[in-house]
Amino acid sequence: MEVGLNHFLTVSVALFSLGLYGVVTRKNAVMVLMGVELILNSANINFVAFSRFGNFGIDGQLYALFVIILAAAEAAIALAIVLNIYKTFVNVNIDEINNLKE
Amino acid sequence: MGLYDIIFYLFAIITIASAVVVVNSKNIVHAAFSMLLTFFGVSGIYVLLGADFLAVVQIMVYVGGILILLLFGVMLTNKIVSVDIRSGSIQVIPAIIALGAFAAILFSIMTSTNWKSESFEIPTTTSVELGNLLMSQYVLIFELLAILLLVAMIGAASIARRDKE
Amino acid sequence: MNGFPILSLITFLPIIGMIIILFMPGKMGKEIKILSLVITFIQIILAVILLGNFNYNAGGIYEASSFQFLEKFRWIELTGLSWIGTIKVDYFLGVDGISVPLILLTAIVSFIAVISSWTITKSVKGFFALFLLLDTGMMGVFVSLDFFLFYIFWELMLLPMYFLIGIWGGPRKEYAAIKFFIYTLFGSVFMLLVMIALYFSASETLADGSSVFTFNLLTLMNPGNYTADGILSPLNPNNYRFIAYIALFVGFAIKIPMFTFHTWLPDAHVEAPTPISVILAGVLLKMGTYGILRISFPIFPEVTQDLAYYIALFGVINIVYGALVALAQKDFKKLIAYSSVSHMGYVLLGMASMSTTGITGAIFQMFNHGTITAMLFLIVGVVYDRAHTREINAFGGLANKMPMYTGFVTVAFFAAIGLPSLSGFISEALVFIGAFGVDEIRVLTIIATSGILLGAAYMLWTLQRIFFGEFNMKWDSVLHDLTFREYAMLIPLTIIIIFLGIYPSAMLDVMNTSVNTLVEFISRNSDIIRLSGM
Amino acid sequence: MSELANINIAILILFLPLVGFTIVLFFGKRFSKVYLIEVAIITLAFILSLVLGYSKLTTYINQDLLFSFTWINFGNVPNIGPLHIDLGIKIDNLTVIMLFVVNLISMLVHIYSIAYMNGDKRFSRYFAYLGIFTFSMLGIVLTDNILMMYIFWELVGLSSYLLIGFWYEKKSASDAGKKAFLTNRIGDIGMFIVILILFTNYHSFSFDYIYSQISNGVLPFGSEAWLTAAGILVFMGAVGKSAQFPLHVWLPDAMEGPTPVSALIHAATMVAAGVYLVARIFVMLTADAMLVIALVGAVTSLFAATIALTQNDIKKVLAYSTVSQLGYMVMALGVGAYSFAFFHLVTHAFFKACLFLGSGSVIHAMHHEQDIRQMGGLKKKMPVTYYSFLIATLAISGIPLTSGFLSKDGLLAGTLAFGELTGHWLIPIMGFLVAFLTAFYMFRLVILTFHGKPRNKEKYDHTHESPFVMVLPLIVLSTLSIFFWYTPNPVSPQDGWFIGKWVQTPHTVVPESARFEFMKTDHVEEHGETAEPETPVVHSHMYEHAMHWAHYPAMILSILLGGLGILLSFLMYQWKKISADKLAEKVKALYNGSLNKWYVDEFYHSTFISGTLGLGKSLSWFDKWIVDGIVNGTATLTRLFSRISGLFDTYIVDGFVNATAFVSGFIGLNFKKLQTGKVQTYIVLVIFSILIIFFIIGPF
Repeated sequence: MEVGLNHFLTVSVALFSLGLYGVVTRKNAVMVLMGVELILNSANINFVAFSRFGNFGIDGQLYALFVIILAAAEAAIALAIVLNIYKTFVNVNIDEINNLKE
Repeated sequence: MGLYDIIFYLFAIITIASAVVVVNSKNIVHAAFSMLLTFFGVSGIYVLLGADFLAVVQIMVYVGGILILLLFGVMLTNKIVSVDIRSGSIQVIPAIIALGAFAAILFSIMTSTNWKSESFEIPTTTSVELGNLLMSQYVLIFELLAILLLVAMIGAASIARRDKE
Repeated sequence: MNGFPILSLITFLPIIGMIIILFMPGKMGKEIKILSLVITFIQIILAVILLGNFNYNAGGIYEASSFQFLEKFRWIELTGLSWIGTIKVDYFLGVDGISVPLILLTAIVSFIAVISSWTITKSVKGFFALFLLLDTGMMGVFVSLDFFLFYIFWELMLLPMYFLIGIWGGPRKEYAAIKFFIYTLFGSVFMLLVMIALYFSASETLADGSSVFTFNLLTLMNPGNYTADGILSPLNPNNYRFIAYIALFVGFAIKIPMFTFHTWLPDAHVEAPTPISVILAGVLLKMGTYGILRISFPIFPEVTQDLAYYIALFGVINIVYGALVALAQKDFKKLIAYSSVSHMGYVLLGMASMSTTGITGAIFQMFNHGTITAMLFLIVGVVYDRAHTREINAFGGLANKMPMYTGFVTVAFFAAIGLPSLSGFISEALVFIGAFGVDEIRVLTIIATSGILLGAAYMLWTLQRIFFGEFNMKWDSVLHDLTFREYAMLIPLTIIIIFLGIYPSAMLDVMNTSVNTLVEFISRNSDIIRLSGM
Repeated sequence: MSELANINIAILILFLPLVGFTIVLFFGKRFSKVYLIEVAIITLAFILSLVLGYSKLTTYINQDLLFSFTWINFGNVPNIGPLHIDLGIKIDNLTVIMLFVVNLISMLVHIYSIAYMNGDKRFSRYFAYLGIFTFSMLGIVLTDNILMMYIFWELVGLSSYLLIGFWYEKKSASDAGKKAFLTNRIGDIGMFIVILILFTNYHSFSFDYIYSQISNGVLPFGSEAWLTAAGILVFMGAVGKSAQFPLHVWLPDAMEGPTPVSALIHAATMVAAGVYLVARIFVMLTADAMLVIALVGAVTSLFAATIALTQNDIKKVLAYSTVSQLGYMVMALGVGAYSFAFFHLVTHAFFKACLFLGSGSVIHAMHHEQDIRQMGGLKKKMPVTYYSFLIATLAISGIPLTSGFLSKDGLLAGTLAFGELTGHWLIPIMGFLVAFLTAFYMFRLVILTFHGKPRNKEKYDHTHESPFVMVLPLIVLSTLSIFFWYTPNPVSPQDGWFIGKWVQTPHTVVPESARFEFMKTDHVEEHGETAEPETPVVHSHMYEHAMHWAHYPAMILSILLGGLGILLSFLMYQWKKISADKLAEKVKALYNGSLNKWYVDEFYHSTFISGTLGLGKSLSWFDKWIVDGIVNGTATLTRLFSRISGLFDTYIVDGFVNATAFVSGFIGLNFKKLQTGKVQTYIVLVIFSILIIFFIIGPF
């Protein structure tokens, strides 16, 4: 079987699920961020793959580029928040930070 | 099975395997480093898809920027002195069930959909084309993103800044 | 007034105010208050302009052409969503005789509530921003003719309410706020379900001949628009319509609040700050009954007819039960809260009669309850501000210490009792007249008349315990008669109550044509549905 | 004067007191003399009612003047057609007489109050209340429909509430006001239900329209039973307002109000409104309804008279006597003696107002001492009060040459005829017994108050005759208690203008089958050839005969019984031939019963009032612990689930635990547990929800 669109999408699916799994299960906030990065990467693969196999021109790559930029911004802000959380609660285990409750 | 296919499978395995390590590793530093591999894998896949410029950006930004940032995060929020930079997991079973089913559904949708996939010539380089687009059709978004990055930088600095008292 | 979007203006004006307030520094407390006052006052002016240009002879209810001040354009349009098809949501506003009185009420009560909020000192900016958001939500519910839009406004009003009770409330504010929120959300879930089910049951034919699903209430009212296999189609020989009706009714009944769903009300009222109690009793409760009239009745006319007896039954339970429980209360505010439960029972009873007199009485009762109960809560607020207690037995003999205050209290109490020449009497009498004319609920109506007596009993007893007898010297230093601000809140309401008691036609004429249309529409359409279905 | 002018005058009379009320209420505090405006306005209203009365009773004596307008218009109502609610006024002979009575007494009470209430801290407020009372009372009198009647009925209740509780610092006063309002409301519910019945059937509130429909055979819900029920229910309103048994309890307590108020509201006008109401609906009363009314009236009058025998508070005696006399009037309406009932209403209004104002004069002089055991010998000190009081007492006792004799005699003759015709002899027996008791206790009052020696020397020494403004009304009212105002012949009221010309029994409209035998249209045979059977007949010839027969026996019997009562009273209290104390000792049980008003209040308190309060308390408990308990229980239960899941989390295998937690979280979705505060749990839930949606409505 020749490698085609579905193969790339499969990688993307796997990466997305793993990323979400990381977001859901990890206790450490930094780890959760890593999960998010994985999800973003999976999305990027989709963009590029469709740009390659669909008749959409090169715009898909451009969007992937934008996503990368946003990911950088997001990582910066998120880490700043994590640092703040650390300052307040002395740990970054989000399952213990449940002030949202009541 | 041509060379192209072999290279694809190689990169795919690297990407997924390292991602599995990322989400399961107890040691955060290990996770961060295996993420490096993931990013490389993805970058390779980009190359296979003919997105050369993107592949380079991927490595530069992710590996050079984001990953370093994450590592700093790890170090700043864990006591470096104790070697035990470990982190546990919660609700593993439901997550596995949920995401397994989820992945299965995504996969089945993917396979059952009749994509109008057409293969095109792999362009030799995309940089020129991307550059043109960025400066014409997407110039507004480009500028906005620049501002966004600036704002994010200032914002991150202001949030993370220590209070005077 | 052609083309001038007065309804959008009256609805979104508070949001504009909110945005301005958010940009103002928190220190400018006084300016924020004045801005809110101006905004709500402009709202009153707009409402009066609306009333002035309102055509009393247009029925509304089911045909877009006889609605007034219509505003309609496509708001959300998503095409090609595989199995869902096309989602189209209209931004569809319009008023008829049923909504105009309530718009007027909302404008007036909001204005009064802003005056009453003058004493707020804790985080003024946040309070008024949320307050104005709440105002938009309330107004939106009364002007929207699209179910989706209606639902959005309905939910929009929930959030600020939660914070207004939860932050500015009394000692048990968190409990009360959560209870209010969960309860109402519980009801909204049912409403959402029915809304979606309705969406997939009826379709609208466009100009180009294609048909799309719709949230348009007027389209949903016409049995001809339902597709044969729609879940809630009248042609469908199952009783899903029945279930949907009950689910929708529960959603509305919680807001009214109907007996068994009413326990959030006393808690919310007791904990909420005075202006919020005023809004809660003055406007929010009306949204439940308005929803029933606007949505449940015309869309499910045949189920309404089948269940009218039970609606009346719950109405009567509300009347009698609320009054009896009020009789046993020791907390002034809780007593008023239960009297609200009792008075909203009249609205239910009037609607259940499905006669012109009954429904007219019900709508008029909504308006009157809005003004009278608002006044009662303001009255509680006045004494609570000074003495910081609401224990009825802690007072006594205030009549000599605060004579003007006592005068207003007497007017408000007698209006609540239903004394002729004050507005409450007209609406209660019309409700009774309407309900008595229906054979099935005649006995219930006779039982409900005991509410007249019980209402007088708890009100007069309270009047006596607080205002008559010996003055408790403990309060000598804190209690003083009304201030200018308090006059400004109480006098307009008093004037409205007396004016509408003597000349009720001022309000009744507004709703008359619409009510007749509604009554006629229900009986005609339920026949059509009964013939077509089953 | 044209009809329109008459109607305009009537409207002016109605609204003048309201204007007075408004002016005094708003300016009373600032200008202390504002009350004079109110007095002037009432005087003007009185003069106008004289003018109107003259015009009506001469020019329009057999014609009713009507005026109405649409108050609420419902437009073209589905299934019914055009529907509107009209209000209006109707001026007939009854109306103008009542206008005269109300305005006269109101004016006198206003004048009297200037001195009596002098120095009260809410002096002008008092006059404002009198104004609104007069307004509401005039509304009742003028209305042509039952809705407006009800509206003013309630307003009268309000002003009564305000005036009884005028001295609200006293708990007993505010209690009494509340009691009066609530007791009246019980009766009003009955009246309100009738409003509902009538409007449902006739879509109109107008008396005339409804009566014409009934006489055309359109009965409420098509049955005579409903017509009877309607009659009895309207009468419930009268039972409340006119303090008939079993709702009489409020009136004696209402004596907590200022005495002029008692004279105006609780003796002469408002309490008579109940009688006026029954007179208004008289034509639609069926035989059964009339019998009920007659019995209630008779029982009330006897019951109240027995209580009045032993009371020691001067106002309480008068209050029970009022209840008793109102019972008389109601009884008279029940037995069909319509014109005499109304006649008695008018005469009673004058002499009872005189009695109350006289007692007020005494109380004023004695510095608010109301106990007759502290009085005595006041005759010398207060001669004008004494003689006017005496004339009124003679009138109420039914002694010849007084107005009371005329009305009471006719009324008793009516009961006698009724007994003769229907066999209900109990009613006349009770009626005559009351005549005896009335004479006895009224003279007991006079003797204890004015005759003999002063029993409280200290207070006696300070008493003096009341000022002129208080004495003047007494003189006017006592003059009005003498026969020549009503008839030139002191033994036969039928020869006079009041009964002879002004007040005629109206034609009943109920179907023949629901009437008393004596009210049926006479058959042709009885009339002879010249009779016109189509003409509606008020009473058959049978009744005329019986009435004629009863006239002299009733007169002689009532004079005898009245004289006997007076004699007994003198024997016991003036000449002390019979010791009252010893008699009381002998029939101790009866004496205590009477003294304690037969324990009706206590009975009500221990049953209805505490029953309702108890029900309220238990429902409140139910509300707090059961209804709300279920709500909170659900929340607690979900929290419990989460707590349990938390325990599992700690002690049992990791994965299994998480599944359980997830399940409990899913249950908690409905209520409360959703707020674990863990974002990650939410995400898992979201994913599961998406999955479920996929499985339910997805393409699979």
